[in-house]
Amino acid sequence: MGGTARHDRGLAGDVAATPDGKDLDHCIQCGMCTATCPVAEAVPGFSPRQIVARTILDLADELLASDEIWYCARCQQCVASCRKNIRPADIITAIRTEALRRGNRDTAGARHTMAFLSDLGGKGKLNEALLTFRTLRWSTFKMIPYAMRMLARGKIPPPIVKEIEGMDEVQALIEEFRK
Amino acid sequence: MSPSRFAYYPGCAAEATVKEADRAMRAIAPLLGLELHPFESMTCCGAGVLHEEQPDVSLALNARNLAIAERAGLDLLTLCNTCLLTMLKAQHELRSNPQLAGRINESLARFDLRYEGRVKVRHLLWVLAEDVGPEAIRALVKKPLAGLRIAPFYGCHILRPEEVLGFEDGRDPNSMERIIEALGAEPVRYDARTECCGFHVMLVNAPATTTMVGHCLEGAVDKRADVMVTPCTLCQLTLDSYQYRADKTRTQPLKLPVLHLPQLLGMAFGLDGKTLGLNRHLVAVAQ
Amino acid sequence: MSDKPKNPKQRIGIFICRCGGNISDTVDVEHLVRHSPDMPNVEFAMWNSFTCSAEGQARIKEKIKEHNLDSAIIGSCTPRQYEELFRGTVAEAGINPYMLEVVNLREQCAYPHHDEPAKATEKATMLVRAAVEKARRLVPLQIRQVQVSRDVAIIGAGIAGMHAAGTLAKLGHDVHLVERETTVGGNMARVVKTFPTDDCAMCTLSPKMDEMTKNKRIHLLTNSEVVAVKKVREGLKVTVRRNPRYLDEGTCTGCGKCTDNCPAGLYNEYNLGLTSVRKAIYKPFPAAVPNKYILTRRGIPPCRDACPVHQNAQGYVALIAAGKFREARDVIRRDNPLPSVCGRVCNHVCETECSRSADGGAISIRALKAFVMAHPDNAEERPISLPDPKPVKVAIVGGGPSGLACAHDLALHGIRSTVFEAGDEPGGVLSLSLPRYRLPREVLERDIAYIRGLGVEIRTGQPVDGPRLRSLLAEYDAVYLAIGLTRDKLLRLPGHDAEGVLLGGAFLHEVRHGRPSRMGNRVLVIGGGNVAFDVARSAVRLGARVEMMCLEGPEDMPALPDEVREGQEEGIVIHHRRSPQRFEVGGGRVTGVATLAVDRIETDELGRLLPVTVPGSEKLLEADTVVFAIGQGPDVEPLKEVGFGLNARGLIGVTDDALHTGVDKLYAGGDAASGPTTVVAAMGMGRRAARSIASDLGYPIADLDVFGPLPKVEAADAIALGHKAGHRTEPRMGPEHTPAAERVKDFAPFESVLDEATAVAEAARCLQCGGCADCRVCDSVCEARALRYDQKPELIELVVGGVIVATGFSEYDPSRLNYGYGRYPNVVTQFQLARMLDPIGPTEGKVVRPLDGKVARRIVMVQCVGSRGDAQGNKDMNAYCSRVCCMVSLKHAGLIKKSFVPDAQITICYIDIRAFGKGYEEYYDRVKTKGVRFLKGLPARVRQDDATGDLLLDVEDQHTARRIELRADLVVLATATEPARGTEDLVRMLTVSRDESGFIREFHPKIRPTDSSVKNVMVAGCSQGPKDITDTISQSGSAAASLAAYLGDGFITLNPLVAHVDADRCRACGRCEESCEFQAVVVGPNLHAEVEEALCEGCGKCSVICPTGAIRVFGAHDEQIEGMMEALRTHES
Amino acid sequence: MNHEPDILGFACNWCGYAGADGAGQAKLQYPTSIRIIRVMCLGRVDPSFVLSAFERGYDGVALIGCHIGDCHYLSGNVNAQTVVEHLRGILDTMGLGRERLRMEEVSSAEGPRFAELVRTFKDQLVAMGPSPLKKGKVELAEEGDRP
Repeated sequence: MGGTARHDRGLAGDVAATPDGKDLDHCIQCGMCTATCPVAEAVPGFSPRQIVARTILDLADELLASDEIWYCARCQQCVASCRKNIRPADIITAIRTEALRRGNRDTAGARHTMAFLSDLGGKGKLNEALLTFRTLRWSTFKMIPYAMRMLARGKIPPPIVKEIEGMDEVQALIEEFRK
Repeated sequence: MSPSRFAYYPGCAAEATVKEADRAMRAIAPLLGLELHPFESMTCCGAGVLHEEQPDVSLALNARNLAIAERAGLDLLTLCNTCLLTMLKAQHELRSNPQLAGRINESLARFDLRYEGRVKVRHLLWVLAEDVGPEAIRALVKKPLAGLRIAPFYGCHILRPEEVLGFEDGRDPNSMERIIEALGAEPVRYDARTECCGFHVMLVNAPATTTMVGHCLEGAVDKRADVMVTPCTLCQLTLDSYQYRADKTRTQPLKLPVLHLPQLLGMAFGLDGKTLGLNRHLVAVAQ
Repeated sequence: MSDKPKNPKQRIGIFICRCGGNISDTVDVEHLVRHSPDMPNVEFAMWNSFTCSAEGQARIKEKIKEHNLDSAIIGSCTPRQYEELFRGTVAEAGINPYMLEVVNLREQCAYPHHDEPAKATEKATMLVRAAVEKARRLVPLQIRQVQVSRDVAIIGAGIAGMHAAGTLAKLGHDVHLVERETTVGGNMARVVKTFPTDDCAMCTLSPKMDEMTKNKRIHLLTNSEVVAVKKVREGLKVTVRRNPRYLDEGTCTGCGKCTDNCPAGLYNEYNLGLTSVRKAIYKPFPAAVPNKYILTRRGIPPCRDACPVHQNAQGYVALIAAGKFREARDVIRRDNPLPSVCGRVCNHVCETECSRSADGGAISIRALKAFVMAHPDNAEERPISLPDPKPVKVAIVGGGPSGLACAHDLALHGIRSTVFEAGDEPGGVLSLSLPRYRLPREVLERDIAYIRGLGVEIRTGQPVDGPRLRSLLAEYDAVYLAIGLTRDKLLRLPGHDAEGVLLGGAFLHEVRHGRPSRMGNRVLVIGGGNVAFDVARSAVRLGARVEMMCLEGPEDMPALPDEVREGQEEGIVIHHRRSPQRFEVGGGRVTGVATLAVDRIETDELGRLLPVTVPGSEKLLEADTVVFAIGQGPDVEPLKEVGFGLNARGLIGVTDDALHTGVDKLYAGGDAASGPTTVVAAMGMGRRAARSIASDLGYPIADLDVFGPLPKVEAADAIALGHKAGHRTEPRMGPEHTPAAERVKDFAPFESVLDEATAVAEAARCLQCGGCADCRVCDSVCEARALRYDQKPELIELVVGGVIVATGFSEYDPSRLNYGYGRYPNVVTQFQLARMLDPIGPTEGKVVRPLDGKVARRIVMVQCVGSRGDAQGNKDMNAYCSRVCCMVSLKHAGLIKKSFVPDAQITICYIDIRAFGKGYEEYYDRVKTKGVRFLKGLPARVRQDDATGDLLLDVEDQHTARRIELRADLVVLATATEPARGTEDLVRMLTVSRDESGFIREFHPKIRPTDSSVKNVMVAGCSQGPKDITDTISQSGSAAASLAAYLGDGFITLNPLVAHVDADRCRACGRCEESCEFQAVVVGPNLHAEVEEALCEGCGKCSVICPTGAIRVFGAHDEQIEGMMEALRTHES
Repeated sequence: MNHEPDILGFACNWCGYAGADGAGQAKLQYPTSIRIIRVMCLGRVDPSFVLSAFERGYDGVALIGCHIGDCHYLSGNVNAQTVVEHLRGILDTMGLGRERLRMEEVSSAEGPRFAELVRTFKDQLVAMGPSPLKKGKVELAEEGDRP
């Protein structure tokens, strides 16, 4: 695994080659995605339009290592409002896939994503308790006031998750279909 | 009415952090004539996140879950918008990529499973609005919520993209309003009702989530809502648990209780707060 | 089919082109030339360097003569390039041009096979051989010419159509200019100014518009639509439907008095709504051409359609809104013989059907009528001049609504009648049975007086029995029997003869003179109809405690809802779904009724009700007085002897809609013939009787159905248009009612008459469903007497040599998007803004917020609305760029800054600014210097701040990569240009093809942009694709020129490669005729198919369908194709 | 074995034939197996042509015309479509295989599409092997002596 561009045009080619990113090149930079993006409203400088533009420009190094590609909340507002139907949120998903494939794993977002495979591979269910630690590592302590509140309402999920039935099936499928 | 039977897929959150949603659901199901069949063998749907790292694995695991429901001859009912969208997208992909679908079925065959696309993936809200219907709901009301101003919060993954969900107009939905009216309460109309709670960036960018939560709650509070209700367990988790953070950014406190849809029905059907887990909310629910 | 070569002596020459190596570098040309002579009939072969060059052709001609060849084969580039040229070449050498076969050695051999020369040469040989085999089976063809019409039709009289019309007229063609709208000018008449010069559009446009009526060669048809096109020898037969203006164009002087007096305000299409409305009779704008008015008739308003007397409610409601109460009264009188009465007691189906029912509540039509009739202005009746009396007289038996209506209508047409009323006062049921609180005596007397005023003689106290009726029949020319229902029904239940069991009708008669003697204090009324309520509510007013019982439930009881509600307000208790079983009697007087619950009601074949009761559900309802109000029947016993029939329901049988009875001269109507109905329905029958009698007597009266071909207006459409015209969903305003506690004290009417202010306001709520209110005020003010209300559409057939399609465009409807258009008044389109900028426009040149009329200072323009979307048609957007919107926004922004609101803050949100034309980039630059702000990035949605009416837009400014929120007074959408509505039908009729965006497909996008796929149909302006005025002018000029060029002097050279028929083989089965899309083949009188060469396109479908091989196509005979097939396969040797 | 199939193409003047020209102008290379007969419209293609083509030993026949809806003569290609469907049935019963008869929509702008279809059609016919009717046909008949 890991590595670099598989297509000419680099990142653009790689993203355009996936089902999620296939409509990348239709973008006309109208900016309606950013205009409707709730994260763009909350995080100055975050712009799906720009992420698409930088992908087309193959600015892979700065983009794939960045945190911002993980900021998309997948709320689908951009998908709903995209006049060219290129599904910006899905393109960002494709970029995330590509980031991981090329070995950019040292961002909270990357860790958060990778946690899912390990959880599903382990018990077949998400371990919400451990997800936080996996994602935030040491900075988890920032969450303590939050955790106390949750605790007060018995809302801290059990750190041990019961394994689902047929875990062997799940592991077999994962082995077979992982890339 | 003859009970309609479903493969019950509450979603990871309802099985852990927000158990109360699951409890409330199990409490109201018999009244609504819904028969719920949980499956110990179903995995987490991957929330679209697994898809980011391993698209094919995500597809395969969802195909497995769906096949399990198909084997039991049941449609699937969930309380989580993200589970809903993830599974519907999976069905979409399996339809549009027959080769991959074929490969997946080959391996599923080993566990004598087969996905044919017969199973319907449904959300509680859809079942209420479509199968049960506001009339039947009205008939079940014991304690009408008269005078209560309720802000419906739909959440993203039950509205968008319409090509995949296509239940109602993603820009101007009304299923929640119809149900709230059936319960004798007054639905509050506010812009943010179709916007994003920020759950999916909670861990990666907490400040963003805080702002988004604030934005959604303010919208409702400005329109003088007494309580907010959402069909999505993840939205509820976010809007309830991050409210105190959003509070800090405001002059006057929000203090807006956020209910799970099944809890709201339960209250109107006269079930007690304990059963509905109303005590498990961070923002206290005045009963 | 024989494939024998036509002529063994044939001498074929083969000429191969090297094409300067393009061919010879791949194909071994020498080899071809060397081996060609081996082929049958080939006399000579050679190669050329450039066959298309003059020199190359010269050599060909020379060799043809030298070897006296009679056929030629040229192997060169594709025949689609030079076939025509080469036909000329060989013709000059004396060979019939159709004895030529061109072999495609370049595009389909040398080019695509240059990697394998050997195989290419092999294939080339095959191709040449195939050409030889075809050439051997060719026949010389005659070139024929036909004469076509030099007239042309131009569809659409916008700037494109007008320019083409002017050009073709100058070139000496007669031009039929067909325009759907009422004026020429099209969309350009709306745009006020034009870029890049900011000229006044109207100033440049109106000279052209005037030319359309002044130029003798231009024949203008406005209000006209093409409904059919047929190919004919002379070209095309275009059928045009000319829709009525409802006035005579020749007579109308355009003075405008009609508009000034018209009461109906409608959506203003020309100004695209905004705050303006226009009248039903109108002229879109002052400079309209032709300078004629037009009456907008959308259809029959639901109110009038529903009314049994077809009362023109919209008409008088519109007049009330306009404060014209006398005219309103006249309109009412036109259809209604008893208007004052109807103002009080009508069951008003008009209100039930009113479009407003779904939009705030039905108009209070009945109350408005009562208001008009009671208005002081109308105390005096307008003297009416009656026609000369006709020498006939009619007797009318029964002075009720039906009889009076009949007398009224007869009188209006000069037929005298005498009404014989049994009761002691005229009015029948109106005076005898209707309680005074519903119909005050003076109201009834007013209508009676009016009818008497028409010369109708009404004799009261005149019961008519059999002998009397016979004498009437002898004495009068016709007798109308309208005796109504006077015999009360009662159920002969045990105890029915006890004291205190009364009959409804009789009860009501007595009530007129005070308390019925045998009435007690505890009254139970049996029945659920209106009469039952009259009884019950009268009894209440007489101080009794009143209950009612009926078989039906609340939802299905026959009485009007108002009656039920008011009755209950007055304290009447209603026992639903109970069936009386017997009377409890004590001391000879009734003490109550034993009842059973009703499970359901069945009806027998005569429609009689058969209640199914629930055993054991008995319940006693106590009462000292029980009144039957379960229906009444006609008192026909005394009349029977005259010999008319009775139907199964015991009613007078009429034999037809003309109300004949079968007895000579005797007609019957009203409730006596129809069974219990309503006052207005009975009047309707009376009016029908009048028409039937009059026409039988030889003085026919115009039919009641005044509508002609117009359809009924649908409520949804009426509401949509009404709101575009500024109507809002306002609540219904009705008359005041005296509180129940008060009104039960006496028989005084409890419904107030509307005060003037309320009446006018309520009338103003009317949506004017029908468009024209048919009040005929315009007719009364038109000195030229130009109006023709009975005008019908006429069909006009034009035979023309060609057509130019110039149907222009329609604006994209942005309400589909998330920009709040149609939801927030302050969101408008650029076209609407253009109207605002017009000094004579809806805002007289002020740029305002439609919401509150305040000047708009913060303006945001959004580009590409509906353009540049996903090609898959996603999000209801068009894939293409609409080309003009950038310039339009620039223009408007510049104009506003320059002259309208200099301090305005204008932001244009764009993706790319496309200023492509001559002087456009400079224009863009000028606008920027005026301080207009350009923001790269589009908003995704518009929200409204309800407090201020401001609009909020989130948008990313891409230059600073910042997301910002814009606040605006006015958001202006630059909407896409779409093919005009109806284009698809026209395209189908003309058989031209459309592109994926729905515009008309040009023959070739680069080199033949104004030709369509059909040779005598050209396309101009935006019907071909979005373009600005400049491009439209040049393109329509070009379209005119190519059509003129095609028509030339009217003689068209025909393509000889068309179908021909072998008469001996033809069995006249007609399959070819069916199969031909071009109506070119017909089975003629002499029983075989005949081909009209001028129409045949030579496609060959017919020859495939033909069962006998009789019809064949030159240049594609079976044996020619079989011959080639044989030559083109690999032959093992 | 690797035989050279004979493909007969009927191309309509307005789309199919123009498309073939386009392929040539773009110098796109495709096998020489295809031999095109130009007809004004596919509506002219008589079922008997197709049958006799196979009788003459062609391995495949292609009808190449306008996209449905774009027919220069409105409905010619629609007629052809029904004819082809009918014939493909017959080819199956004859044991030739319906795949040997194709109907393709190629607009005047779709040169590449044309080249592609020739290539794929040829490969397919190679894979199917020569038409059972191939042999038996003798040299081009001299005048009049063809049955």
